[in-house]
Amino acid sequence: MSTTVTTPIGSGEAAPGPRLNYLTNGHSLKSWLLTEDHKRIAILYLISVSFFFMLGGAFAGMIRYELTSPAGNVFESDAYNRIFTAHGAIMVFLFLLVAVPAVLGNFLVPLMIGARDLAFPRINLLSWYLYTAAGSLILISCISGGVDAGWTFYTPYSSLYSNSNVSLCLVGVFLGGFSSITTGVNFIATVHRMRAPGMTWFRLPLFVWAQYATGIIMMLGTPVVAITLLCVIFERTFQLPIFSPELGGDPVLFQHMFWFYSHPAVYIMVLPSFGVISEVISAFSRKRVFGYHFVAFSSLAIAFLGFLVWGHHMFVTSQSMYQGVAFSLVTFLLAVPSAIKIFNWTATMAKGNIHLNSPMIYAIGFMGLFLIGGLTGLFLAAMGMDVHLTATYFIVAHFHYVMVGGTVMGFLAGLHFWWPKMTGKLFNDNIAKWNAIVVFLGFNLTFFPQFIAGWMGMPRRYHYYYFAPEFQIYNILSTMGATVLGIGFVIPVIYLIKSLFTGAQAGDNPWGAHGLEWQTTSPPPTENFYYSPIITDDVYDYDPVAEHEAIRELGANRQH
Amino acid sequence: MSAHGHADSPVKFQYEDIDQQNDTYVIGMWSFMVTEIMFFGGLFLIYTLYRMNYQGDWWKAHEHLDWRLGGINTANLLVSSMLMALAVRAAQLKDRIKVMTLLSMVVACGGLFMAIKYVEYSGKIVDHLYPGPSFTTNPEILHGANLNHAQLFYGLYFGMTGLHGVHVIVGMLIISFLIKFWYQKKKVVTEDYIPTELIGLYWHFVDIVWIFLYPLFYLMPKPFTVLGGH
Amino acid sequence: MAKSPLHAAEGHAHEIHPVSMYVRTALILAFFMVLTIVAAQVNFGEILTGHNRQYGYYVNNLVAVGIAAIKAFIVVMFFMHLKWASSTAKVWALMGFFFLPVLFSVFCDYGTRTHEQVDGWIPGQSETALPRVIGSRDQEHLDPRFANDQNRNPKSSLY
Amino acid sequence: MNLANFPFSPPAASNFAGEMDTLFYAILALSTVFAVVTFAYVIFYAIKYRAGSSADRSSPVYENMKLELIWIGFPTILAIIFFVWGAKVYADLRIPPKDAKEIYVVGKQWMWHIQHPNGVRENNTLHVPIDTDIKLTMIAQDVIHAFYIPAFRTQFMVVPGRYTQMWFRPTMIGKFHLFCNMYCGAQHSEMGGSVIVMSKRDYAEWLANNGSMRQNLTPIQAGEKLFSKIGCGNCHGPADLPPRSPSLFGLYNKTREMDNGQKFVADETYIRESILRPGEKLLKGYANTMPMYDKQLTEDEVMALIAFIKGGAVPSLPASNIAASVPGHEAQVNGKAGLNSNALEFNAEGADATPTSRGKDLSVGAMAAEKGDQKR
Repeated sequence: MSTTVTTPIGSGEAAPGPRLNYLTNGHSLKSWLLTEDHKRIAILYLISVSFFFMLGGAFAGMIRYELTSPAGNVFESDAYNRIFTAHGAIMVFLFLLVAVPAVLGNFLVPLMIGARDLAFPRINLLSWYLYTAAGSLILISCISGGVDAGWTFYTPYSSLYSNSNVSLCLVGVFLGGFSSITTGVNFIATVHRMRAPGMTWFRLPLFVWAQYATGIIMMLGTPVVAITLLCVIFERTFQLPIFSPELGGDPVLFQHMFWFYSHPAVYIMVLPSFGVISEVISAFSRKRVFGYHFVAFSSLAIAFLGFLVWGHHMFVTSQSMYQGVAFSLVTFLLAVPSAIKIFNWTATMAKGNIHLNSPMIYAIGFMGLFLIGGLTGLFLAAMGMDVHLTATYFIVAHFHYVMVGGTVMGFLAGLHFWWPKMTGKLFNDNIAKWNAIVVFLGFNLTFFPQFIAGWMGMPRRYHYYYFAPEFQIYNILSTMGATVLGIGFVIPVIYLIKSLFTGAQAGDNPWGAHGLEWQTTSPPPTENFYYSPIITDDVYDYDPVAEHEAIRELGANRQH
Repeated sequence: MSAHGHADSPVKFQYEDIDQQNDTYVIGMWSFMVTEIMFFGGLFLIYTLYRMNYQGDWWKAHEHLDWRLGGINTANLLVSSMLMALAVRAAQLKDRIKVMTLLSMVVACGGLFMAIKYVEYSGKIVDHLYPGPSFTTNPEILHGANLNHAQLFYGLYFGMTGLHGVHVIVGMLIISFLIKFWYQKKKVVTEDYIPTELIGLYWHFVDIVWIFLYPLFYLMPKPFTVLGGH
Repeated sequence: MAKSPLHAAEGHAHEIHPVSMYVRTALILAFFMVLTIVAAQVNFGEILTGHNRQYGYYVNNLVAVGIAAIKAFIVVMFFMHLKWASSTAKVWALMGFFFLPVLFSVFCDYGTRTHEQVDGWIPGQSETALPRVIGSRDQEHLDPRFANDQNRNPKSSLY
Repeated sequence: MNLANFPFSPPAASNFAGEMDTLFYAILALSTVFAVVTFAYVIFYAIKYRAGSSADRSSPVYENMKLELIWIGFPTILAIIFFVWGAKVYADLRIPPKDAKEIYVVGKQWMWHIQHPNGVRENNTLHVPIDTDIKLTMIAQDVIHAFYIPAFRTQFMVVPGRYTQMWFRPTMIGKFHLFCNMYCGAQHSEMGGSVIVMSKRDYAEWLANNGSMRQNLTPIQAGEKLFSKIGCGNCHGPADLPPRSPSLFGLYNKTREMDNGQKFVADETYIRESILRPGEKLLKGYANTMPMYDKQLTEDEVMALIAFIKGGAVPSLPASNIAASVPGHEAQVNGKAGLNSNALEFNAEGADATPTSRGKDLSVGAMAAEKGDQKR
């Protein structure tokens, strides 16, 4: 029951033996820092992304601690503003936009399509260096003096009024954008031209479809925000207010151009996670993804429609109400492809053989959180409702449900799923399962109260609320949840790192999954495959009925 | 493993054959140029909006620009584009001397372009037409345009032509390296014309941007609002 | 290694074109360059008369941008060999030109903002808030409904 | 637990609250059903079809066009229904009734200046009568702010450089929160106060008391005072004097023809532009002789001038009515006199008379000054 027929070039029977894999192929620092191997670059990304996630999380902790008291606990307003900006900028530009595409995508896209590497390995390395430069600049700007413009950098505050390190931070975001563009170009060229023989478009794993759609958004959206932010740097440097009314500019134009990218950017964050979830659900249900074509095309539909909805961030910014109506309609329609995905995943589980390993628990958690995140989007898409809810904690909760509940849960699910493939080691699945439940519960405790606080009218980015003590109960609940959530994010670091030293050997296919990436060794060799794969069958060639029979005959769960 | 990864083979190890590699390179380059289109597109958007809002003032401010210099540069880039295309053709024919000659002429055209830009810019800078606090307060220079709106105009003028100029300089640097590679008979370029073709694509793109910048900045029609006043 | 059908190059990207093709293309481009300079000297605003006069400016701009677009198309097709490139490359080249209008749809906002403040609107009766003719500030003679409405207050003459 | 101490819904105090809450709870019900049913299915399948269970797995389905169409079509229809509903509520929120009572709001870092039609001014507190349509005409003096009243379920951004409007009809007497809901700098969270809804009689009394106590000028009076102070009347008299100066009598809402044939309605934005940058749109038959007042007038002053011109621009008040100002009682709100009538003395040194030019140094100065004042 194999997905592929491999054409052995040497002897097909011989076991690979102790050949070099990509991790052992060179141990010097130089062999890592100048590597052109997509898998090593993915590991470099994994390390840097995790660092920034922890850092952003620390800033989030400070925010939550500060908000337990209506009159603030420790920080001055200025410091608080710098902290939430640092949290937002680091999390959005250095974690969410990068995590799944650059770590899992980099590692898996060539493996899944049977290529030896991405199309442009050197550009891939350049992308990591750009990311590192971006990260350093944003980090320096946030730590030495700080940035207080908020991660959205609305003009004219960011351009003419803020006295903080906005320009430096913007240069960082600009470079990060180019890192994103190079990744996108690489994925698109790779998916178009590097597929193994027989890997037709409709045999591509849904993860690859999602990465492809993500690449389109990265390519088309990122340059626009890059030029917009360049204009803000220009404004700050030359005192030429392009986006402020002093000389006749229009501050709302900045918001148009910013959200033209930054709304599709939300899909750069969640689409790859959708791909991960498709893979995980299908692998652990031992069943072909229900409605493959619909799931694949819904990714493209989201990528396309995602470009037509940016104005729903601007219903109260004096944008024309007629254009607002159009944006609202498309936003509602955009809910449909997301719904298609959720329904198809649910249907995939029906009549499967569901193995509740940790990646599956994370994926189920993802579905629960993303359902809430997506459905609360309906409140905000309804224009009238949005007038009351926009820029309140309702928005904060909504996008955390989408970004943390979507991207981070998807990232964790994917990381657990492919960890044996990436490192060749097995981690403690029992701890991971319980941790997934802790993250799910902690997350809900953190962000659900914020929905209520937002509905009651608590504005976001508020340092004090001593004039409205009724918000306190929700903030305390939220901080309690954040503590649990923080623990839930630290534990995986411990058991995953521990597995590197004490974990059992994973073998090629520990989960019994059917992707092309599971056909090669764990960890894969530098060339990815010892044989040139030729694909003759579907990617999700599972047979739940036969497997059920097999399990019954064995009388035991395959995983135990 | 098959015969991939030889140091001097133009085929990189991740590709099956030269056709696949060339196809991939061309697709990669085109998708990169799509990002460039969107990059300049943002500036064109700002330009269009403010031009619509301040037609009269922008027209008056544009009177200070010299359409003849811009025209020379347009012709200059047009010739350089043709030379670039011919260089690619020579690369297809593996005619090394011809490629190097033509590419050198392309770089020379780029140099001439930047020299003319230098003349234009220095004239503006002498007149304090660069945006910022020291922007000129003399409306005579700007033919009576509102100084705020003229400053927006010159901000975008310097921004857009400056960004284009940066692209020209980058292109000249890349082409210089290309000439060096041809001179050193590097197999990357001599065995396969695609690297030359890709750099050509970039150079043509720079030309296309100027094709739009020229009429938008140098050849503004006289708007209705100004017409009526005379 | 055997060349799989998947990797077969589409089109004839490697064709070598005669020098005359490039020279001819350059000459056509030069012609359009002269044309755009000439068209800029002609002022359609002065040629058109009466009520149409104000559209002359737009005609001028459309001509200028249109000629630039034709020139860009010629460069893309012949100098950049898109005519002979694979269909995938064609699709990607088009992608930018497709999404640029999406970005420019911002102007739907600026074009309709004028009509935010519509007098005569009765809350709950949405048909009373229909947009009037976009971009025109003197609507009396265009929309008879508002001919005699002296208190009409279309907001904002700025945008 | 006493629900009064653990509220989960803001007070419903305006005409929008009803329709907004209905919409909210409708979407809430729909989302809850969707989320619960879908997630219940996920959990149910995860348990029923866990590996090794004896559930029936025969004839699994991988594609079902009918099912797909159902779950594409059904959400689409629901989405369109809620879109129409949301858009309808939005249209009500955006478009004020014609005869609404107009109150001017100026937002600046970090306070709200509010001016009532009869000239009573207040900072960070908005007094409004119940059951009256109120239209707020708003502009910001520096960065973008947002005027947000959760109890009224409405907010709108306050943008520098152009007027925005919002409206509401309070339906409940009481004191409600007023927030700035667009991040605007260091003291963003304290840029707010309260909206006090009073009975119509109380409001009238409050207006009268405040008026007599502080001898405030109405916007029209303030505008007239400024009009004569900066000498507008020297040129703009009762009659048109081409090519020097057109009369401003009854200018508001007239259609004006420019020298290039374009026509504009003389609305607030037109008048504002004509004051600040008179050369922008030249009236037919007139030369560009008027000086620019850009960067020389505060937004409050421009609003006052506009109010005067809207009122007909006819000098009507005897000079004695323009009384000297008395410092206002807003001192307790933020430690210094806010935009009361002494702001209309138009001395540029006054903290409130920040000119519309907003150089960096100016904003820093204002920031530092207010920081000292607003320390908790």
